[in-house]
Amino acid sequence: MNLSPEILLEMQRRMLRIRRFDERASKMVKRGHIPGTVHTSIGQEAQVVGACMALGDRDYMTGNHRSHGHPIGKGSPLGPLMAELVGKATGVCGGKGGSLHLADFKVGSLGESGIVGSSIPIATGAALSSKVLGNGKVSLAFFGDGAANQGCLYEAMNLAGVWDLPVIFLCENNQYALSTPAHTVTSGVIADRAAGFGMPGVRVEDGQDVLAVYEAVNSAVERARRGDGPSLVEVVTYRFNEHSEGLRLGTDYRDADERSSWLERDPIVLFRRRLVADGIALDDELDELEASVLTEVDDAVAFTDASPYPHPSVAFADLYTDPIGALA
Amino acid sequence: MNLSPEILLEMQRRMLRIRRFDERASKMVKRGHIPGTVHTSIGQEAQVVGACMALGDRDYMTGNHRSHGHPIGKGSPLGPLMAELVGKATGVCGGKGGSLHLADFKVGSLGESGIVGSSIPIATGAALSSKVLGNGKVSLAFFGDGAANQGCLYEAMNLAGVWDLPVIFLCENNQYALSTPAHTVTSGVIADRAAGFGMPGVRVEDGQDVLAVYEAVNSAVERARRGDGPSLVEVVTYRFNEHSEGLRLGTDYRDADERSSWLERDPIVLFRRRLVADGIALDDELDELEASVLTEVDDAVAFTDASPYPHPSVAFADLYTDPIGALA
Amino acid sequence: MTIMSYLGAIGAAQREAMEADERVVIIGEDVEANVYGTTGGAGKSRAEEGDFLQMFGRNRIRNTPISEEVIVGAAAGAAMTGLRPIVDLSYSSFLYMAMDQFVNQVAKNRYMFGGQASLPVVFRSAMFYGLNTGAHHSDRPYPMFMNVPGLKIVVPSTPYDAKGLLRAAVDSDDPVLIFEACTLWGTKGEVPEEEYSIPFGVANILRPGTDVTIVAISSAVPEAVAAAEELALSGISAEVIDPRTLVPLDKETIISSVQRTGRLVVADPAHRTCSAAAEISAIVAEEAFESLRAPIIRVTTPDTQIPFSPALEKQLYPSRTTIADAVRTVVGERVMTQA
Amino acid sequence: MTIMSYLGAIGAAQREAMEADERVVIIGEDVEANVYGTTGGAGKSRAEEGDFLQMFGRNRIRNTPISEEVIVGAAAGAAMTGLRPIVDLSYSSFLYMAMDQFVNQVAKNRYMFGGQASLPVVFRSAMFYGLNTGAHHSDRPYPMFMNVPGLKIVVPSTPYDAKGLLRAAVDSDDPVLIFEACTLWGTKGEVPEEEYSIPFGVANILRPGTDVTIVAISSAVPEAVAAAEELALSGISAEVIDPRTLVPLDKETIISSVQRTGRLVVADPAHRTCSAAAEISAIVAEEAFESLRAPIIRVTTPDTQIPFSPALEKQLYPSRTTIADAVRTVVGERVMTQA
Ligand SMILES: Cc1ncc(C[n+]2csc(CCOP(=O)(O)OP(=O)(O)O)c2C)c(N)n1
Ligand SMILES: Cc1ncc(C[n+]2csc(CCOP(=O)(O)OP(=O)(O)O)c2C)c(N)n1
Ligand SMILES: [Mg+2]
Ligand SMILES: [Mg+2]
Repeated sequence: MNLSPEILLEMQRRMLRIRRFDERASKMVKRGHIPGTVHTSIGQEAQVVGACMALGDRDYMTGNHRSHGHPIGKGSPLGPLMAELVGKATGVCGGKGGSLHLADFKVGSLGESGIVGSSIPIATGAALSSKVLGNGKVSLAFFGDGAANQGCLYEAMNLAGVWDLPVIFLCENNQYALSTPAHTVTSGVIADRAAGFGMPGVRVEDGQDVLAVYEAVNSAVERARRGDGPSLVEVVTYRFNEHSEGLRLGTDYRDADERSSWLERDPIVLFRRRLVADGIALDDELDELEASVLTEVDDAVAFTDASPYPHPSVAFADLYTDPIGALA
Repeated sequence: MNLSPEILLEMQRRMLRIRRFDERASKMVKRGHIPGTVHTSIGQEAQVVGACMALGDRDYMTGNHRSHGHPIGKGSPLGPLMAELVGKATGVCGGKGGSLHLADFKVGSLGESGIVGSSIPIATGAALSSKVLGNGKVSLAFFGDGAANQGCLYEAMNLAGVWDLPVIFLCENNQYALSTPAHTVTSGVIADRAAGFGMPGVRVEDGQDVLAVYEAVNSAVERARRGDGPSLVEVVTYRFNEHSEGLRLGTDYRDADERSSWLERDPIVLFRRRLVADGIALDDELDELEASVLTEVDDAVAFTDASPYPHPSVAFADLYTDPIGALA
Repeated sequence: MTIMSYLGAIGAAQREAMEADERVVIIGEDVEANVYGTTGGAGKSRAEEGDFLQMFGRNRIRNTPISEEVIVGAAAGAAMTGLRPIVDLSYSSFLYMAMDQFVNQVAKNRYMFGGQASLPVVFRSAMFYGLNTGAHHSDRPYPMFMNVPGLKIVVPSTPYDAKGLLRAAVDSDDPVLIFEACTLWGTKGEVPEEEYSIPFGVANILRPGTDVTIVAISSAVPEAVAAAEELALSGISAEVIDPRTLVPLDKETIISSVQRTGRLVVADPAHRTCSAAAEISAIVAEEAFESLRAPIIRVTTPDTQIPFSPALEKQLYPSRTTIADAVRTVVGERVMTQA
Repeated sequence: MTIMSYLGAIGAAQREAMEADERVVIIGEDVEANVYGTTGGAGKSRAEEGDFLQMFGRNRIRNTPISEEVIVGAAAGAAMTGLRPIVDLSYSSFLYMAMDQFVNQVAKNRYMFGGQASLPVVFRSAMFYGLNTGAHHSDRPYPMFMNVPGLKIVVPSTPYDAKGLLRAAVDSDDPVLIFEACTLWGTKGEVPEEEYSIPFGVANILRPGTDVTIVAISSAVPEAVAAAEELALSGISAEVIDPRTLVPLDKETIISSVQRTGRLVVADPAHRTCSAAAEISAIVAEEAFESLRAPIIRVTTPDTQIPFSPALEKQLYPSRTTIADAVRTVVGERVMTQA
């Protein structure tokens, strides 16, 4: 891996954006400024950004319920994302999507899915269209350890395998699906499932290391771009927060020691140390970076606050390209 | 394998029953005596009987669209099966099921499924009930190479894996799904998919050898019975007839040489030779066996012919245990 | 009698059913930790019924992977072979994942096999609409299951009904789908302390009336009652009927009410086209036509998907206002015809 | 004009659409070998339109594994990113396997994402009822899809409609589900040799009439026409309307017909509860009530699953006899009210 300082700093910037954006969103949920709830990527930033930055700007990706980080990682501006969480007209989906349904087609984000596993076939289809049209675009499906038990993943892996589709199946194994520890509901090892479907399966044990993730996903992307077909990449990581903000499951299901040992492996802290140690940036520069990201988040909130809510009639728009009179 | 002569002869008898039953059914379809169509197990008898006889009488199994052989292999009498194919009141399902929906609960046959893959979860559930009730019964799901690409198989394998359910996933790889060669739509090797789901996966390369199949399934059954959980067994075999009787797909999709080389490996002929060579039975005795099976099939047809059609009101029975007045 | 929440009533019914019959098991995602509040357990805050895991053990409390298709199918297979599972599918929007199992196995197996099997299995799920969760969590899909013969469809609207109907579902030898409205989970009401069950196919007349019949479903029931109260102030007497089970449907009660009132409004939170409201309207247009003195008005969710923004969502569901408006329209026509 | 079978008309529309636009691809099981007869190919016997594989190659003719869920989802994803897929799902009974993709992705994505994507994708499937194939292959599930906003639902009943509606579906930027009745595949009729398309939401009046309106769907259309011919002999003049598309539905044509005839019979091969017939009945009971002079009768398949035996199955579907009987009932009532 020989990445330019610019890219390395951009990785840190995007991880910071995700962290600060989600921290702010969490607060806004608790204060009632965001309706419903949000699922944060806090703790998983290395896994998100390592994967997103291995993709090109025009490449596609799909997300799941925990997907603020994905468009941010792919380069989305924060304002329309934050406005979407609040349900404003300027939101990236015009307020119709909300936290569970962010999508930013401008950066290749084809959408989150509140339905666990359900977006994996969509990413596979985007890869099919790249293949048929020969446009060289790669597609990546983000999903969790919980989603890895949905059958559609294996249908997708098989289809992508027989058609050599340029798609990467990226499992964000944060070791829990809601309250359920992955090891109690997963038979075998997720990455090992790739072999039976005729594709490479890689397990990134240190998902808190953004470069380790980048490297693994990058080779999968190169393979896909070459026309050699799909890969499965499993990244082991940890969510620092509760499943969703405001939810109180108690702590029984996650061991306190386990949690604190993972908190010590904060991907942003780790990468900052490395940037300094490797002489990529000075502490001052990184402080400045952090401050500038905070400003971006403040600006996103200000943008949101200044934005109007959509007109009620918007509820009836965008269902069809060609409106049907049937709406009551 | 030390199987008694009685069991070995019973294997041959059941294979013969399947062959003669399906040959007769095929004729009856062509003459219009059986409405719709049937999918025969001709050529796959070793795979069917080897698996069924590795199960105990009280064990469960589920089938697919190609499942006359399964209940026969498990010991069902032929009369009610044949009557069912014709739609008579004495049919095993009272005429409501037909060829695609045979079920004979008396021998543990929980039903065929015309929907490819759809019965796999049912077999898994039967294994769950054995486990919860602690009754020691094992369950086996028959499905084809085509069905091996349905996602529910992998959900079922995973669930069975984490709960150590006593279930065997038995893939009848006859190398085609309708017109589609398995190798064109299967990425990787089916048996190899077991490993990623934490269970043994065995590939029986000679699925025309009833003892080879028996042996493989028998160890899977023993494992399940011991409480050690599920297995995947893939059996390589070949269907001698067209996908369904009366269908004319042409021969393009199956190479003529391929077909004739498989026809030479007729499981019934092979096993007869072996029974004679090993001194289990004399040629005369085997001739007699064949004749007696023909008589059984004749009797089944006579039984069918003598049986009445169900009364039209039967169309409204059996939907609920506790009839709802809502039927028009 | 005791005061219980709707959610608490469900927990109580589950506990009683499990105690009454060892073959009853609970299968579902996150049931061990009681995430949704009906199985006691670790997330104590919402548990009113103790820790099911402790009471019944892992053999009977089956915490699953996220695999709805095999969950539903395995429950069906287990029901065909001696268990009586209660399946917790959490959100109704996840049922589509298992649609093949519902239609092709759960609903058909008993019939196709000529009665050789029965399928005593209950599928619970909650509709989270009205809570700004967006299109993926807000479905109200009971109409599509009503179109599948072989299933029984239950839509309790009060704690009393929730407990009694759930128990009847568990005791039924046929597959039952229960759709709970999440907005009702917190509502409280009187519930008998002893075990009881409510027979299917018996509607509940919440309020008698003479000018118009309002048939209301699920969370539209309290809205209809509120509308009726409001209408009473302007001298309009509305009868409010909750069918409680949509399959079987108590059409006798609905028809005989319309025969008395001559007018029908159906309030149904499902999407309009092919809704339960459509079915009820069609039944009345066929079987009580002679009594009808005004058009049948359906108050439903329009045929759009559910938007996230609080500025967009609330307007979509039947409310006391839209129900009362519909009643005024049909009653107004009476006034016109009488004039 | 030329004479073509319904199946041949579908093949022709597919060929023309593929020739017209390179982004059109065909995805499905056994499409390479043309097992179902609309893609030419190896099974020449049923091909009327040449060998698609030869004409368009493997890049555009995509023979799939048996994996309906990913087939539907991948087609949706491909449609969101530049292709215009036609998906051949063979039997309508297999759609359940992909229900989550239909409801949660295909129908919702454009809406949820605020119009960022459109989904120009067509899903074809055939209903094999009436052919003694038993409960697993005989479904007529269009009503459940009508309850899902975001889908367009098409039910062609003639070769002319099959070709023109399929082409309109391919040219539409929205997802379309086409349900073909297998019993109609073999029927022949006049079809223009040139390319054409039939707009959605425009019903076809097959036969004008003054005493009663019969709205008929899919394979009930020829039965309704036969019933109308028979009724004409006894002096009853029935208007027969085929809506052709159920979403969007041409309710204006239906309502204006009922305004003239005062009577409505709806013939629909789907199961009764929450059927398309229920929806049409409910619309008329709300919007043309003043014109109605008799109850609205639905002639549907009763709420039972489909049995295999020829002694059991045929009786279940709407036929010329049951439709004519229903008409006589509502017309008889006219006679009574007039007396
Ligand atoms: C089909 C479906 N089933 C269940 C749920 C409820 N649910 C939402 S998130 C979640 C856990 C997902 O776990 P995982 O895939 O590991 O993602 P994580 O939350 O850990 O990032 C569950 C069960 C859902 N949204 N969709
Ligand atoms: C869900 C579903 N999709 C498609 C079909 C149509 N179909 C019936 S049998 C068959 C091929 C099945 O192949 P395989 O599983 O290998 O079994 P085989 O016929 O070879 O024994 C297909 C595609 C179906 N019945 N169900
Ligand atoms: Mg997880
Ligand atoms: Mg096969």
